[in-house]
Amino acid sequence: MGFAHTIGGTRFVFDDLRTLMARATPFRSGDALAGVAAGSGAERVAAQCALADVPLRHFLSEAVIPYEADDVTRLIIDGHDARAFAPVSHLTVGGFRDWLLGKADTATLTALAPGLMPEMTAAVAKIMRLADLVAVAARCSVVTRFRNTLGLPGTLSVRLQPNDPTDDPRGVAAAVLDGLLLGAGDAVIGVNPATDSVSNTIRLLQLLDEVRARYDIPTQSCVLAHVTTTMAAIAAGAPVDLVFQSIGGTQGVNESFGVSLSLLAEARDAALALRRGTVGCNVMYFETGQGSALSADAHHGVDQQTIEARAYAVARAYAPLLVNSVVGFIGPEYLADGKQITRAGLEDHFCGKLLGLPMGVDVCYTNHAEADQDDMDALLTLLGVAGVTYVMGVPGADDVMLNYQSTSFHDALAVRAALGKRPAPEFVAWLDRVGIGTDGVAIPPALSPTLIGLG
Amino acid sequence: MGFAHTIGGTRFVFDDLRTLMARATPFRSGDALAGVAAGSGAERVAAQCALADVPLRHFLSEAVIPYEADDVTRLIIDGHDARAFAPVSHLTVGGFRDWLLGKADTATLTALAPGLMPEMTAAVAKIMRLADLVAVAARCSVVTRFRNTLGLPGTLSVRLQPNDPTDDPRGVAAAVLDGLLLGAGDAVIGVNPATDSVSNTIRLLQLLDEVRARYDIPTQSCVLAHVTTTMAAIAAGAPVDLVFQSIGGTQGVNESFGVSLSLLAEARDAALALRRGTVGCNVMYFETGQGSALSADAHHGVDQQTIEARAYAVARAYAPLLVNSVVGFIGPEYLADGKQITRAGLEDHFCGKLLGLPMGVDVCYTNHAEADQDDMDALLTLLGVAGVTYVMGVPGADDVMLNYQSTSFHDALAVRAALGKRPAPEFVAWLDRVGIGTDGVAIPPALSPTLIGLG
Amino acid sequence: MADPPAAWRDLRRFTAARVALGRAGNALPTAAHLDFQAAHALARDAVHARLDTAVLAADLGALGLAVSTCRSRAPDRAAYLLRPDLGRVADPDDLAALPREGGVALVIGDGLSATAAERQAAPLVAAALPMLAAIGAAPVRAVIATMARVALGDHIGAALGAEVVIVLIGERPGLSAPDSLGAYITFAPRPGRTDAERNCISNIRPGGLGFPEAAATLAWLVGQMRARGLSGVALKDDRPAGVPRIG
Amino acid sequence: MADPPAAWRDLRRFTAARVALGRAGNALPTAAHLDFQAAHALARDAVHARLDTAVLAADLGALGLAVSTCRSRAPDRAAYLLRPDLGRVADPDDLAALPREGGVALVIGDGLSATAAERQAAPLVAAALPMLAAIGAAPVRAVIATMARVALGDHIGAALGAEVVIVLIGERPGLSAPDSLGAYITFAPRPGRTDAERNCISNIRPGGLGFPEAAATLAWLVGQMRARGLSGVALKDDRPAGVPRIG
Ligand code: B12
Ligand code: B12
Repeated sequence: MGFAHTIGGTRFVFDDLRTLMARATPFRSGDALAGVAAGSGAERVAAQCALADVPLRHFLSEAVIPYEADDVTRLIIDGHDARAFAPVSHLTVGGFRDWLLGKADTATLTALAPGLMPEMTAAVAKIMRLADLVAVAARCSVVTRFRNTLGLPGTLSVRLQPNDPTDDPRGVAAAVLDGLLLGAGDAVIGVNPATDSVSNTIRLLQLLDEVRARYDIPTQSCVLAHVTTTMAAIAAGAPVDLVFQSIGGTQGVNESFGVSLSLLAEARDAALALRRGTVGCNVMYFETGQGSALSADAHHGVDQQTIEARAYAVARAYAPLLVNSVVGFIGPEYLADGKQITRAGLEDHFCGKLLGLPMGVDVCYTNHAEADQDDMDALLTLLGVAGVTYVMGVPGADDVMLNYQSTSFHDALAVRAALGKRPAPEFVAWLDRVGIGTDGVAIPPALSPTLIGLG
Repeated sequence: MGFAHTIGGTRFVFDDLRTLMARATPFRSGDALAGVAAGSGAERVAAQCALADVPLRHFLSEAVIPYEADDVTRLIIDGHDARAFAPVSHLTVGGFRDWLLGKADTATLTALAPGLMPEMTAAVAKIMRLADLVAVAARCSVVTRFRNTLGLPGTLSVRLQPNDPTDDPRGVAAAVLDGLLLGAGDAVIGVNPATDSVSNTIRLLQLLDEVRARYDIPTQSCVLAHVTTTMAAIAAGAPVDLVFQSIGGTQGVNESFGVSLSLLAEARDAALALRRGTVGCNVMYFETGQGSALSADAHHGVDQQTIEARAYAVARAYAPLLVNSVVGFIGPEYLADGKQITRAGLEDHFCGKLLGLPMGVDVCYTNHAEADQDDMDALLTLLGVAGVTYVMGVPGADDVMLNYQSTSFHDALAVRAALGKRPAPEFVAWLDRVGIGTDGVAIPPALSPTLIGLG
Repeated sequence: MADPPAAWRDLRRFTAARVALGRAGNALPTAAHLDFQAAHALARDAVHARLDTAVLAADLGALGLAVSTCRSRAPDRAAYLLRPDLGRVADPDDLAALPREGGVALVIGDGLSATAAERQAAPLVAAALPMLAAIGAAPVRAVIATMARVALGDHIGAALGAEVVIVLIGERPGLSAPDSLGAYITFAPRPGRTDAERNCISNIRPGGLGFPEAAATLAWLVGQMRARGLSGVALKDDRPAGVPRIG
Repeated sequence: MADPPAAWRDLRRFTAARVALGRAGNALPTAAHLDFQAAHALARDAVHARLDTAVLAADLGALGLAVSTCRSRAPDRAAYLLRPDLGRVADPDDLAALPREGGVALVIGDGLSATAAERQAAPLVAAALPMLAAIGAAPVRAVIATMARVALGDHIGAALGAEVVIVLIGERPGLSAPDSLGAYITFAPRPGRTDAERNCISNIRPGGLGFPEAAATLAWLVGQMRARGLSGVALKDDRPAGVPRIG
């Protein structure tokens, strides 16, 4: 079936839901690269108008990628909770927007999450303004637990990201200490290993676990190696808190990442069996980002925002502790500038939260994109108001291994101060206990560098 | 004397303070148009580094526009309060940034304002990120009064802007009522007259005064005619609450607007003599905006952000109730896109607040600029966090007379809700009294349209 | 969802402004939001529309006016938008071709809305010509100016040796009115005049200021300028009001 | 203003990361902020730098390698950045000119940092050649690829009829390291290989992973690929660790 709408005297026709969704998306370079973007502003608005009239129920019968061809589509359709969907089953996409902005409170949204397909959230996001994306996301509440409690109202957590270009343990440890002293690290202390070898991964896992233990920090650690490497580390008895993996919204992109749905389930089981969580057992950490499916030539003509939302359907199947859209990370071929990164970041956060995920956003950009620190300040503030679960904390905002700019420990302090947000409660108690104030520049004795081998 | 700095092996030299300031400004189209922008990113950073090393005291001895040539320069220098300046007189521009972000609390900043020259605030703004501009502005407090109290902590006020393309009284009245029902109008109910004739101005003044009186609203009204027209209206006995005028940061741009410093003083005296304020006597309303001096060919090679800050020195000489940067209003020749508008809006708000002014911002764009509602949502949210005194409220964000898009009554409600802000206290009491809730869509009897002739 | 009650919706009778939109929480309801987006897409097109000078020349010729054209120095629409300095200066050849015939000069410029010039200029001129003729101030020629800013009229007026220049120019397009015309009138035009030395009549279009009213104000202003030898802020429209008050 | 105490500043000894910056309230102190801005301006230039193929060809020739060049289909730097699809496909003429000589193929691409290819490729190859020769896997030719993405190596490797392709390519420039090199190694290269079918060694540069270590890993991976007939996620570097633990 097709869709159509007339704007300014011109009638625009859209062959199928996939096309309609793509044409309705606010402009971004990746959709132009994929050849699926609207050809003009008028066509885009026409698509948005037609999309607003599509009943939510229609998404149950027309998949953007065929059921037979894609295991993510199967996961979405087979896992759909019709009962949870009932309260909105009579609405169109446009009516759903009004309902979300109007009546829906936190309890309603929490109950709704399992009833939503990712494509429904992507569709409604396309007809929302930034302020709408912020307002609705701010009402969502998603709480997860491992060694502390993340996502409580009034909190904003930070992943401490102490990367080092050679995985030098002392370099990593120095960056960890720097971050802790600036109040970061409650979401996770997570290192991207420069070298994805099993022994190197185990070495970093042991380092992080030792630092955490020496300082007695109520948080979790993670080495963001490939899931298969982490599984090998678990098998070798390494102290794995969280299993990390990059995922995407189609079977093809996941294959290009070297993962499958069953592999992820296996990894989760292995991590759960370690029983390392103290206050809860959310053991998975996923990263996603608009553009990865196109980059892997596995997008099926679907726009990148819709595929990104589908990645969240993958994530939610594994009850993750953390999910993170690395929004400006991949590069300008997918999100060209600050404006596109800002919109995508808020869309991703909104869709993830609606689907019931503990969404963080890597507020970031690369040096080949048209963006700068001002853009990051704006996006971070907007996400703060939208109630983002966590953001990254990188020393001085400069990741010396991944070669991009993310938010700094300072940025996180600034947004917390501006919006009156606090870290996770267990972490707040720890900061108080060890004597890290909110405006200090001293090292309290309990955090002596020598304790972690930095003499 | 000159300034210099080396970046990446290249030494950049800047002949004078005016040039240094211009090269240090983040890129915007107006400075390129004026031929004063930095030629490369490296030159810009070099200028910022050199500027950071300039002692604040230097601004007392080197004017960007000669004292002899310009009455705004004379106003600034003759009016400088050396005692108030003392706490920062030992600092460089860079040190001043650190001081502002670090030690300075609200009381300190209030005491400092008369000691600051506008060029000092412009200089420090140039080396600040958006988050810095927000954080410092949020600590400033400027309270003004006429028929209510504006600028108290936790408040965000709205100018109700009920423009009509023919100044049709019923069109204006309908828009006023629409705005009041959506909680707008505490800053001022202010109409831009389509026709700048004395009789038309008087007619509109009478209309607004009648509406205010019939509904018993604790607010002020204004017709934004040329100051000379308003003076004629006062002479004719019209009910003038506030005197409006567009102003700029050089003698030349003010001349192009048909005003002088003495004319403004005369107008203020005339308005004060009417004694219409009930809780205070701030009777002036000024609008400014980056680019107007260049548009009038009266910029003297000074960058537009610095000239804009100088306009605030003009404003503060008249103890205004409201000052408003119409940041995206003039057009893309001065601020080309959402990014430039966003930065300029936050710079203007920051400089105005530091100089002790009740700053509002017209968060807006024209259809010839590269901007859209998403950009406005971002800027409005940032300004809300920065503690903006007030913003515009235009029906559906579309000004049908001035032909541009500003913030809507809805936008103001959304940002107040997102950040927990309220209108001026007297106005809150009135909203409660007449029965306008925060989420209603009904007309309470006390606001019956028939009361103001809309039968 | 939350539609306003009838009494609120009735406000729409009095204004073209976007009143009584209802609410979805604190946001615009979807229909109103998309309506706005559509208007924005169309208004952005209007900015880039080019003036059909042939049609306009025919319309003006039919009113008995000689017609000349004059380009500014802005080479294209993109440059026009970002370089107002170029839009204010005339192409030297076009300027040289204008006869030094004195009197009241009439310039019709595309400005920011060619559509406005196409739709409103000829009817306004038709309404104004007899009124101007009545005070002996009728222009004999219309100069169609492209890529024009208001101040281009100063150059054209000076070249024509005019006593007064009337510039009718497309105002920037709004969401609801992509075709609104402005009139800027300047006594003794010459390069370097400031805006404080002009008078302005704006929002001329059906749905805005009507042609008869605009024409009457125009003729009154031209008459006053010639009588008093000045224009701008010192010249106030102090005719008594015609429109009744409400209440 | 708020400088960190000596013990905190000492952390800088252990890392090139921007630690111990002090604070101005919650912001970076001015000096640190401007330092960052300067690095950003320079890194943005690095993205646009063009590869000096002549110098690189001479360096590689001096190592005894035959040298060919191969352009991708991206016409210029701007297109390269926004069109990775073009950067992944080879110019047909350049491709046709490559000899089908088999063995291990070596491709050196500008990628996102021509500076990285210029500075790190030759020293890395110099360190790796003897190690590769020791396992009978030394390439005889280097193909210098411009406007290249990683997957361009699949086309080049296939054209050469190679068993394994080693792509050395400029990683996107960071603020602190504008010249970091990545090595992507793929068994049985052919168009359509996914990234899951490659192995990667990254951050190769002085201050990052050293040339001897990178060369050793490279040779080990190539050897394993030839022995096991595969590359990618199924091939894990499970050699025991060499670097000592802290604590
Ligand atoms: C950009 C990037 C990505 C992007 C790639 C998409 C894109 N279009 O660019 C995304 C976010 C999708 C990504 C994903 C992953 N990446 Co990555 N990525 C990078 C990064 C930051 C820059 C790469 C670059 O500049 N390439 C140069 C340009 C010119 O190449 P390109 O052709 O434009 O892009 C291709 C390569 O970047 C390649 N690629 C990217 N990452 C990886 C990882 C592996 C193992 C391989 C074989 C290829 C590969 O994919 C792109 C498309 O073909 C590097 C860090 C660095 N300093 O280099 C890490 C890096 C290469 N990635 C790394 C890893 C581990 C991964 C993941 C395996 C993480 C995970 N656990 O799932 C996944 C899966 C990769 C895969 N098999 O497809 C590691 C590799 C470690 C190692 N020595 O093996 C690095 C070094 C970072 C790190 N230490 O964590 N990555
Ligand atoms: C943009 C604008 C401005 C800008 C002009 C700068 C710029 N570079 O564009 C700024 C913000 C500086 C401005 C200031 C003022 N403006 Co104004 N402005 C407009 C607006 C919104 C659009 C004009 C337009 O599209 N012009 C067409 C393009 C093609 O012309 P341009 O050559 O690019 O731009 C020139 C004109 O816009 C002119 N101009 C702009 N405003 C005015 C006002 C007057 C009285 C004159 C003579 C000229 C003038 O200045 C520009 C540079 O030469 C109109 C509203 C409308 N619907 O038209 C109001 C409008 C023209 N302005 C108006 C007024 C009252 C003023 C002020 C006098 C307000 C005040 N009290 O100080 C000042 C001073 C103007 C002056 N004497 O210099 C009124 C005029 C009413 C009337 N009938 O006389 C209008 C109709 C809006 C309104 N109702 O309030 N304005």
